[in-house]
Amino acid sequence: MPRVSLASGFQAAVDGAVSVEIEAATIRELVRRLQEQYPKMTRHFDEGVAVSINGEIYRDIRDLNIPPDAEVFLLPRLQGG
Amino acid sequence: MNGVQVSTTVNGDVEEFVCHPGETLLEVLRNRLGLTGAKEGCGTGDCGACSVIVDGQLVCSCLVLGAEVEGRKVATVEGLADGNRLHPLQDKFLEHAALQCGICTPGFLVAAKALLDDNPDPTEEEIRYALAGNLCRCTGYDKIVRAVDAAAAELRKSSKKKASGRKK
Amino acid sequence: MAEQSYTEQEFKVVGSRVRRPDGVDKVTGRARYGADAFAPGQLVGRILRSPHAHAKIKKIDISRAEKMKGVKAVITCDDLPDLTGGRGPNFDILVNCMARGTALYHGHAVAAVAAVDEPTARKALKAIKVEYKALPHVTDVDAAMAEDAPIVQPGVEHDGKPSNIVNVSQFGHGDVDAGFAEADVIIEKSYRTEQTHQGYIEPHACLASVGPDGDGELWVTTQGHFTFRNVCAQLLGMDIAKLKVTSSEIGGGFGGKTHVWMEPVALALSRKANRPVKLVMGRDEVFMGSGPTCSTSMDVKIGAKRDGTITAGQATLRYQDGPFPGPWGMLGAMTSWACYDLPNVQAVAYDVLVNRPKVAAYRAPSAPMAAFAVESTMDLVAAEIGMDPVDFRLQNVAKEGSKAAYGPTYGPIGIEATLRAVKNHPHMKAKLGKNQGRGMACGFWFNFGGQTCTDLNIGVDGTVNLTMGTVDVGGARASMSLIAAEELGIPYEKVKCNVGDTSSLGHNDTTEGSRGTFSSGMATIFAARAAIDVLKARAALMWEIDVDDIEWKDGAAHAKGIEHSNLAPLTLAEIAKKSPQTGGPIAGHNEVVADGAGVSFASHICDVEVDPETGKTKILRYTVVQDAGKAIHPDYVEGQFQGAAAQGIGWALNEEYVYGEDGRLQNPSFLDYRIPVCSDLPFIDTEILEIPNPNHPYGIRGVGETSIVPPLAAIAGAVSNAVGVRLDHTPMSPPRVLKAIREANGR
Amino acid sequence: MRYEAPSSSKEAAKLLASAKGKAVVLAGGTDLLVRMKSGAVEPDLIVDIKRIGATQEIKKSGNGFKIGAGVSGARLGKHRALKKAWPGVVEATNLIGSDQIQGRCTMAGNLCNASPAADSVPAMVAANAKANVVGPGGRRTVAVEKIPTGPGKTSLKKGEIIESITLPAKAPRSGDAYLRFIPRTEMDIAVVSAGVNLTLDSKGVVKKARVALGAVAPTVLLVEDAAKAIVGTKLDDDALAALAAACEAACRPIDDMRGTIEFRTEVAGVLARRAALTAYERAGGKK
Repeated sequence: MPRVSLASGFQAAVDGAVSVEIEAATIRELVRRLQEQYPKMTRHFDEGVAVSINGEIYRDIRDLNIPPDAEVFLLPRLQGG
Repeated sequence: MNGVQVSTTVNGDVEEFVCHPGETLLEVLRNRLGLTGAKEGCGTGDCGACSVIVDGQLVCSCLVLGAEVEGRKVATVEGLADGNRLHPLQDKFLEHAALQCGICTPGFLVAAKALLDDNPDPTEEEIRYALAGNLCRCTGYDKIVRAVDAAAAELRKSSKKKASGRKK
Repeated sequence: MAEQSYTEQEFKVVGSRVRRPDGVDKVTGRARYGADAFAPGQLVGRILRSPHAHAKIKKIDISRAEKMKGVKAVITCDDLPDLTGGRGPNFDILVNCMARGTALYHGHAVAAVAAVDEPTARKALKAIKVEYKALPHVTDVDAAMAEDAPIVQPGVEHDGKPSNIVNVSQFGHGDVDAGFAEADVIIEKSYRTEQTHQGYIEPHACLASVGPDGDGELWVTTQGHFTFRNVCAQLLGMDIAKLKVTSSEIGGGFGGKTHVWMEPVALALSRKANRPVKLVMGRDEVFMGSGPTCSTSMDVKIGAKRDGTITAGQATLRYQDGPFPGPWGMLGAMTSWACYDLPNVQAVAYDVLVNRPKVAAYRAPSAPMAAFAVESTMDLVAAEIGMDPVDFRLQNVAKEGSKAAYGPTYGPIGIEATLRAVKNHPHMKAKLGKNQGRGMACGFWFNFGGQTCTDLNIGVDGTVNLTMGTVDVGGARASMSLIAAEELGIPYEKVKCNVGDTSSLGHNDTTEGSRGTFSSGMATIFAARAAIDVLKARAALMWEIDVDDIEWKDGAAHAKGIEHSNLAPLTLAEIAKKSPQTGGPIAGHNEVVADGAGVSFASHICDVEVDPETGKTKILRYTVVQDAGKAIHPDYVEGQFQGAAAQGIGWALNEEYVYGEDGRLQNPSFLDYRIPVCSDLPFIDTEILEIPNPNHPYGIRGVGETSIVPPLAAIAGAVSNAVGVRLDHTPMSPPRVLKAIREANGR
Repeated sequence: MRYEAPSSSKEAAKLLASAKGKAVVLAGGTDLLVRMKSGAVEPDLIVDIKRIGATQEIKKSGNGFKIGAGVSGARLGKHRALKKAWPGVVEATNLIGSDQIQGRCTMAGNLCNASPAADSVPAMVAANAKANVVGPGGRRTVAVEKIPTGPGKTSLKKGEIIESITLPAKAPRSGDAYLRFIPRTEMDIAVVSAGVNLTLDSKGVVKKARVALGAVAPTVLLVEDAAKAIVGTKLDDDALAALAAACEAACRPIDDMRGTIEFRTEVAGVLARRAALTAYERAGGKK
């Protein structure tokens, strides 16, 4: 079960936790389950969240398998020039 | 409006137009004559994107009134090529990738043309100072300076050829 | 995702320095930019802007202007009703493009007119009477955080009290207090950077046309016409499909044209007048009313052991966002420590509202300022422990497996390679003269991919039309043509690439985050591969053999196996010629979310000479080292490096927004907002490293932004070394440098 | 708005004198058109003086050079005799803006724009130049330092134009120089500037000096104390220090987006010192 670390801006939405365990095989599942367990996360997903899997940052891809021992990080969606 | 009637020559063609007394040459070129090669980057003579040559003299067309060019000869970027043959400056700008967004390019070409007409063999420093009135925000000027230098060499070569051709 | 993976290959045309397909138009003056479009019956639009930094708008009387001869429409915020629900980024865009009750900064739009010509439009603006009640204002980020600061946006609260602090972000790991306790040396310093503008030479410009049927067209200079379409359609209450947006040639953007500024105003004017309206900003309006980047105030603390190991790093960053919340401070915090592998690290960022223009992305937004503070402090620590600054950085450099301060653990990354290249560069060994100094610094940027859609159509003569949807800001059409030619196996000259309008392709994200070549490159590869599948199927029909017996190489279908040895290869052109009889047009299409852009690093070296009597700095030599993954067109990769470095040099030395006591911008012109001119700069040397990106079939990495990150710190190091005193405030303009010298000499 | 391009100065003066509303003179236009664009000036009449013959001439005579008010910086820079006689004045004028601006800008226009930071003015003041004014009441000659009376203001009366500028004949063993400080290498307005004009005796001692400073007061300053500090010297270090100190003492600058009071004051002394050394060398002095 992947442990999902959260950037500070999201921690209030998961009752102040730095990381949470979520049963998920893909990013899509992760996003769904996170919102099911922590409804306050929905606002963040609406505004944009990027998911880092083993150091690679994904902004929009959802159908990506999460390896069992992967490092998963939720980051704010970024803007560039 | 007290329209001013003006008769002038642009890139060798006689043009007649009526403009507002306060209308700039840049506005006339772009809005009345359809020559949008000269660009307005600032409208205050600080960026050089509107550079044209009037009676052999490089100027910012945003700082010239349309009314002032009565009887003058105006040259713009649209007149730089010789028929369907690009001017060596145009050619070298393409070869050296001396443009990115390209908005400043017409102004640079016209200013570089004025420089090389006056000084066929400029040093790097002379090129840089001659082009200091033309702002470019994309390139850091590196490839522009190289392109102008290469075009100058090309022009010197062809003028030498012409000169030796005449001797025969 | 597997198909996105990098495969090593020998390239035939990719990597060559071909001429760009849009080049001839651009050197002959034929290329059409934002202000170069004309429509029948077009009107001239102009915007009235607030002379106040902060003011209640009590009344706007447009009646006199409306009655003037030649005036066809006058609008205020009443003509742009709020359809956004009153919150969120699009609401902020709406409020920014036309003030609603309060003018939030000097230059904030309050009304607009459309008239038959420029003089009439100007007269009409003068005829609009606005009654203001001036409010207290604040333009400085530190002042805006003070207890008794004027409040920019009522409703914003921090710690339960009205505040200008809209967001606090924190990143890091470990225990910084424990880390500092372990340190032999601790350096703590404060820094400031002034506000800068992207400074594109082409002002914002558009031509809008909306009919009574609700259909509209917008010709606009933008980095993202699909995004502009979506935003404008929402703000105007139009159907997305009925607003066609065409991106003109774009005269520079650097992030400033990723944001919608005045386009809804042009559309609203056109809708009211039922005539096309051309709206072009003057240069003063560009400075006052479109996206500068933040000014900042920052504190950085680094602790290290005498052997050069950093034990802790801590940064407190205060970024001003203008009057609307943005991610800018947060991005500063995320990027601040990204170059290093630190056991204990923390970055805290405050996003703060002030009465200045709405802040926009500027090339690797927010990273240059944080890097200025962190890298300058790195230099100070290195000096304190007597280590070479490059060696000190190498000892602490982030590698594969390092935990980034912004959270995740890095995969393979290129920072160490750029540092080693710097260490071995002849520039580092060149002798320096009197009053000269050398500096170096590193920089990081994220890079993105994103939604992308590309179309590839093959003509009956075997030439190829490639339609891309990401705006070409500086040579992308050349790169895409190279990629299509490579993939199809045909000459570069046989491909013609253009940027499609919003009605011709599916959605494409904005060209930002160095994504153009990375993501459209990927979509082009896939579209070409889709077309190759069709070409093979057509060859199978022509030969009447099984498609599985056909392979594609060198631009032709080859029949495999001895049983087909009598079949000479069919070239792309031969197959295309027969396409009417084999099923019609041949095309390849691709839509993709091109994620996996990978992070990017650069290291720079700079030499300067400072006149000790005037404080004036001359850049003597400049070298950029950056990882490009794979340079598709090396000229334009070098161009990105050089341009980014030049912008960084301007930022470091002379560019700044100067505000008066009255909260008004003092220098909205290229005369007094001093971007580098040709004679200010030397040739800028570049070294392209090619460490393939594992997440791109060609190994491509975005290259556009990262090299604006190191210059502030590299130049600060060089100037400081030249004059013997540390500069901590950009721009390092002559008055600031001379003052620092004077203070150091006890005068 | 009306545009007129008369062919004589008299006619120009008449047009300007009889104009209703705001009337402006157009020479190079590099300041006027910027102000029109910003709306700072909205003229009812524009009188273009470049079609007047006298404004287009550079005339050399025993009394020096008469330079028409329509002569561009670019033309000035190509006039060999003038450059040889008054290198400081020509350099100063050639520093105004880019090559594009040089194609249009004029010394007279630079003077009438009445900016304390005008590049050609300190050099002209140091050179003891005179403005030849034509107006409804006839002609008069005025020292150039008497033309600007404050930022944007001149002593010219309604209907008056400057037809030309006279630079005196170059004295033997004299030389002039002009330096300005700008943050970039080109395209900026002077933050502070200094013009120096020296005449030496046969032994290389400064006999006469005029030192003028720009951008440190509402108008260009002719600093007599600075001249006194170097007259009778060979510009030894003490004299140069005294020159710099006198310049600093004379400064009454403002803080603005281009520079601070302390910066302008300190650098005024630096530039005066450097310009004096160049002028000294040009006058034939050997250090």
